Amino acid sequence: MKKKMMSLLMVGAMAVGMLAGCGGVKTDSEAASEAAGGNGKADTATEAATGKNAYSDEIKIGFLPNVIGDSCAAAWAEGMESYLGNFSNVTFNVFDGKASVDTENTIMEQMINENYDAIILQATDAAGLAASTDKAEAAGIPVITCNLDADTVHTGLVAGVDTEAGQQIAERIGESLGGKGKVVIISATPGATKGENIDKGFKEVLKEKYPDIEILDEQSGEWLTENANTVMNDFLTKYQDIDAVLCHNDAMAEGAAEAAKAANKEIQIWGVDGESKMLDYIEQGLCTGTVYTDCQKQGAACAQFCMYAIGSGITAKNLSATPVVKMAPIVVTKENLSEITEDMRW
Amino acid sequence: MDKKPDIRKILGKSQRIWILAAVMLVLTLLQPGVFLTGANMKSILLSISVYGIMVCGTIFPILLGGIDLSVGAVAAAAGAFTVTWIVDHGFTDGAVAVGVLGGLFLGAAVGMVHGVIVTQFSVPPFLITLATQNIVYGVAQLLTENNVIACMEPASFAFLGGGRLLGVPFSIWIMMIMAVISYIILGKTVFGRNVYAVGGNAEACRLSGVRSRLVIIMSYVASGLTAALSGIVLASMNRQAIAKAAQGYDNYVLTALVVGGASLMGGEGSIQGAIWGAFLVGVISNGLRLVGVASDYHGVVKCVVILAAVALDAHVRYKKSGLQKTSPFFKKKEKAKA
Amino acid sequence: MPALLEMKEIEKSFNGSPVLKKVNFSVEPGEVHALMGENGAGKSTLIKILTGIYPKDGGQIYWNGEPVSVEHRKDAASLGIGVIYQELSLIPTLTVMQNVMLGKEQSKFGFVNARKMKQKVAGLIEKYGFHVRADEVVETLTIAQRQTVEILKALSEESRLIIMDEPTASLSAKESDALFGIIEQLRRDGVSVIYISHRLEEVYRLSDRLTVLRDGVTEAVLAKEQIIPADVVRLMIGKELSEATASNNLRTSDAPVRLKVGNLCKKGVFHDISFEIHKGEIVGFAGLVGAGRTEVMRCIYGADPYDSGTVEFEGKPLAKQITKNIANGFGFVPEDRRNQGFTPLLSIEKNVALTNYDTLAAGGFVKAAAEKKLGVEMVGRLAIKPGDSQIPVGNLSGGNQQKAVLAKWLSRGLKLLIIDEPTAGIDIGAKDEIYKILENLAENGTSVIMVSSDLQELLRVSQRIVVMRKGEIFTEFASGRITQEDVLMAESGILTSGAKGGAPQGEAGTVAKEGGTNG
Amino acid sequence: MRQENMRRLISVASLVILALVFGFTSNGFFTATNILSILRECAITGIIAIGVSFVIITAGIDLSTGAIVGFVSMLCANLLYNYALPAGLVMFISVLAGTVCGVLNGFVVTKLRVPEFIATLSTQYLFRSLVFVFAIREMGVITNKKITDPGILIMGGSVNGVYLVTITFFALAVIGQVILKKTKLGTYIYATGANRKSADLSGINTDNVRWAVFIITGFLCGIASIFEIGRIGSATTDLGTGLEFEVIAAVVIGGCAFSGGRGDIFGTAVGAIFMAVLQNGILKYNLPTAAQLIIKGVVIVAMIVFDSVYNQYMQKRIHQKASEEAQAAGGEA
Repeated sequence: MKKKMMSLLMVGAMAVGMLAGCGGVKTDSEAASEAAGGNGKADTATEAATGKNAYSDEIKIGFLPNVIGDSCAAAWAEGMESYLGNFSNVTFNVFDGKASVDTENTIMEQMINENYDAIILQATDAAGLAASTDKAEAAGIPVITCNLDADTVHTGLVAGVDTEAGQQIAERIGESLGGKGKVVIISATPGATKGENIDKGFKEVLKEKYPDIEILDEQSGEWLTENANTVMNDFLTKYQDIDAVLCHNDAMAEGAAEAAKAANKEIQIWGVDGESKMLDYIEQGLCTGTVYTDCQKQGAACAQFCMYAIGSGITAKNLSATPVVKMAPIVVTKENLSEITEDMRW
Repeated sequence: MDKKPDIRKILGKSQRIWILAAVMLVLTLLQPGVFLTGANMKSILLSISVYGIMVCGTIFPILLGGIDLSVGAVAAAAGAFTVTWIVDHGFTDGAVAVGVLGGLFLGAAVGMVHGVIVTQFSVPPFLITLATQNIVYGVAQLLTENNVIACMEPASFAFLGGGRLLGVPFSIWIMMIMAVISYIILGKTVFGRNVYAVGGNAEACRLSGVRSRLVIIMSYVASGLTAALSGIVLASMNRQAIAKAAQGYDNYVLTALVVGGASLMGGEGSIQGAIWGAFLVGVISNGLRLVGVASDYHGVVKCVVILAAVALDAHVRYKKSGLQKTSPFFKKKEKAKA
Repeated sequence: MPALLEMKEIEKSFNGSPVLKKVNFSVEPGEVHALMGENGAGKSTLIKILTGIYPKDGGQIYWNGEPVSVEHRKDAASLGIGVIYQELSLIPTLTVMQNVMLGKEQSKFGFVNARKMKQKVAGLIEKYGFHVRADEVVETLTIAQRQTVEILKALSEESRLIIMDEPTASLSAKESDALFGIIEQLRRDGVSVIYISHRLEEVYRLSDRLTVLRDGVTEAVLAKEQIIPADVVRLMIGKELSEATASNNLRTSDAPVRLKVGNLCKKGVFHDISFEIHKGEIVGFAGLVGAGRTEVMRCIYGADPYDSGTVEFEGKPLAKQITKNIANGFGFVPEDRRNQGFTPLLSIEKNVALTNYDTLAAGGFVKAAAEKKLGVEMVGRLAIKPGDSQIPVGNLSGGNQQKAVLAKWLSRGLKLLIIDEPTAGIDIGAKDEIYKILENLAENGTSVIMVSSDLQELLRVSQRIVVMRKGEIFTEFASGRITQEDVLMAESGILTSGAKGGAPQGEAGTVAKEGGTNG
Repeated sequence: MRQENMRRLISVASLVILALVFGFTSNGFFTATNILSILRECAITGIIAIGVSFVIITAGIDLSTGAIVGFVSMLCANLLYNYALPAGLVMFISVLAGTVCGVLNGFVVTKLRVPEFIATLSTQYLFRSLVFVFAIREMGVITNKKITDPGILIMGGSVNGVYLVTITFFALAVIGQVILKKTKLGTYIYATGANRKSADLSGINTDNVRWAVFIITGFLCGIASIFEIGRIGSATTDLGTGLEFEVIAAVVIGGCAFSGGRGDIFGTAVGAIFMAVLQNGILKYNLPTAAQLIIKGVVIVAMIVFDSVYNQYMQKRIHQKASEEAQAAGGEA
């Protein structure tokens, strides 16, 4: 009985398999490029070639962050709005990626269908959004990735500092500890690109320049303050002397700081991002430092990149590799905290 | 009455104690002088305190054979409300008081809505609370405008989640207090008695003059309240409000309850059991970190233990009261009876 | 030509106590054979043995003269024995056709051949002129139609013998007539029917032969012409028993009226129900299954709504709210004990306490000591076994469960106790105890309404007996000594000399015509 | 009209209304590409929903579907990336793996007698944790890798704009409907859900039926996973998180009652499309995300409440009809 049903369904699946086999099947990007070039939507194609008038033509730009609700996304959006707000002809929409590859792909597809003129994307997963990025580019829509890029050639990446951040922090810790000491890492959710990059950078430098600094342990705080707090507590119970902590983002650094404070231990605590709350923590001496990125600037940069691409009509077609704009990695500690003025804080 | 059953009562179902004991023994052996220390126990309790607080209220719908999956969302919204209020009203203690009360009220209101919908339309609670998640998280987003709202002061607020009393984090105290309260409500009040009774046989209760609907509605209110409280504690702990806070906590709570031996068919389960459940999960995660298992394998171990607990429970229940084939969750609607 | 079915010297006993003592029973092809007997006479046991639900301890079953063994339901079915259960066993969301063919679909590679099956079912419907369509969904059918579907189910298995257990219990007069038509059909078609019923007039009208069981023995087998209701009743009860179990002198108490019900109506369920209950009296409500007794009581208690009529309690119109009524001193022991009576997981103590928190609690807090004390007290007072108030009620025996349910109410100062089928599924010993409980409740001034299908119990306990029939009060026995016969006859719409009060003048010893009841 | 058809009509009507609302109040809704991509979005949920409808019709529930998809996808990605197995084989394995997960669910439910909810909740943890076991690693660190095998990527493709996943969805939906309406298993599924006891009495092995529906669900999750990878060209650790809820919502909106015995695949398909349309339409308004969430929630709540109110109403009406007919037949009363 059951088996019969199975076989039945099998047949169904097979039928589709056949369909797939007998040609005519195109992957997204193929289909998209076909649509963009030649049949039907010649106009968009030609526009894509010559670009639009950045001041007069109707322009639609969409921003799709990994997840809405955290300070980075907010700051980016703010930056973009503040720049694009000057263009009366530009409409700008923010979406929520819900930290889900599926959701981001869905929204990407929809923006493509609605002929957005440019998409700013923070890819939840580099590999997972490569396909829809290709599709967009193929359809003549420039994709500018913000912080987390897609694993394919696209119009531009405004890179957040992750690998560099890791390296910088390693340097600082190395110096301050005089090349000798014990470090723990509170890492991102397993599999998160940003976290991996920070880790890479950090570990490289330690390995090359400070071999005597020992990484005691590494546990995930899943980006969350409260979890980092828990993890830190466990580290403190397990290891008598910890000299420094690397957290893959500020939120976790804050959590770790609370834990350290509660156990009143003097430990260097480093985060990445530089959100205003973290800066307060540094000011109060709860955290040692962070690698500050001016997210509003970064957002603005993305927006500018978009307008440039739209104006020039450049898409991945015209590129062999993704052009990258790097944000300056500013290491912030108590000393240079003042350099980050109010209007730079987010 | 001899004392034995009472001890059992306090510890929850015996087989659960053995699991916990075994796990703790193993960890003590693996990490001598590290695991079994006051400090570590404290940090375990701290790590479960937030959803521990939730459990204290969410157990009520569970005992009724219902469920509340919106607790995470409610926590986020309540936290958001409290923090935004405090921020907007100049970080005064007064603002804290109002904000906290407001947050709790918000939670209670959501619970009320659930209760009413469940009783009026006999909708599976599972579904309705699932659907309202969207709405409540939406509210949280509205409140926080999708940004992180830091709230470092005043001390009174920071104390809720960060403070210490007699060297013990205050959030643990709150959890304990809530646990005691709901233990008292469940064990010592008429309402508690009614909850168990209605969960066991609603019709019999109706015919015995129990206001079943009221009991149900109040239970969801309780769930909403504790969810809100835990949300506020979380916000204070993290010194911030954030729209996506407490995501997936409904899952933690459910785990705690299931591991803690709540039957999900209603009528069976105890707050002690639930707290033990939460504690067990806490112990395991803590142990895994102490032993230094890589984060990405934690899930496997945890789930094995959870499965063990669930299986044991199912087995015990089966032996005790014969087959319980029907789905626990969705009370069959009245069929036009022949 | 051998009998279609012959059951010889069937024996069965449950834990020692014999239920069937060498019972003989036979059914000829194409006859409608009525099987009658008091509750507990052994009818259902006999049928369960015949359909392979119970194994028999002794005796032999012959089918068309051949000795056969019926171990499983399947065996019965394969022989061609179909059963129409009292609680219909259909799948509400499936069509008539699907229900009829359920479990025996005609199919190829798992694909059902709907056309063929539909033909078959439609054919059957055609043949017997049933009023259903093969593609109707069962849940949209009336009870009567559902019953015909059950019959179809049996017929579709080429049953030669169909067992009907109280088939007209929940049917209206017309619907019953329709059913009788069907039974005629079956008979003409050579299908035999075992017709189990308390309704004398039906039996009188339908059956070719009649077997009367009493206390597990075949009391008599009557041919059509011998079937005279009065005799049948006498046979069912037995002369000496009938005397032995005759009621005490029935009387209408002169105590003040406590409950006054006037023209209570509920569409399609009961109508024009009027009666009075006095302080400290026990009034029995007799009637056959489906007479509407339970429904009336639930409405009075406030568990269900009613359409029109008045209910006065001690002169004041009664609230339709259970909680208020309980506050007024009502108590209610429902018919369906397991599903409505108690909370199985909770201890006796807590079940008892459930109705008593007005006294057992202060400011919403339970006085645990008092609660425990009450539990222990009630366990002692009602001699609930095992004598531990901490045991979950679900783990008790039927009798003790019923006591636990009673305890809920006895622990309160009751003014009126409505108790529905007080001793259903309870052993003799426990029965007596429960009767005693009811009696001294009454002595202490509580009015008791006892709905029961157990005549002995009615006669033994009641001071008055109201007989309901087809949603109406048919008659009331309020004086003199009456016997089970009188009640049994009345239940079937026959009035004997025993009947007093405003009862309609049906001609004694004959069948009252349909609807000849007081309207 | 039969209640079933009535219910169908209603769910279709609500879908049409929703579509019209979006069509008229937002632009670019009724374009070929948009419709096609809606049909694409609903497909994966829909495919799984077919199985879950079976489960829910038997009065059960399956909370593990999302986790199964996550696990199976990760398994396939791993096989493709690390072992470069041929796509065909991988597809087969993924279907097989999914089926095995289903078998496990069924076993826990029918043999270990763990109630569906707890059982599938637990197996959800299991499958979810297996994702991390099978995750692709570089130097011990989980790294999601791009899958480049054209054989699997083609599964995310389209034929003249119609996506394979859509085609499969409809094909499977048809098959599912056929199973439900035209086969023994189908009838038994309804019987099991509507009245397990009498189904048992009629000689149906309801445990096997319940096991079967879980297996079918697992099988369909396997198929869904293929298209997941095909589309996104990789597998992430959190793939399929929360999918089970979307699926259940679709099934219920499609008219399957939790009490069992009610609903069909037609309705479920409509439900799945409804969810996709809702999602798609809401995004068109350029509303703040908060508003989007709230609207989505409100609509779903409304649908659910309506559904149960409707069912109760039908029950009452049937009851009345019955008793009235009885009355009418009763004549004199």
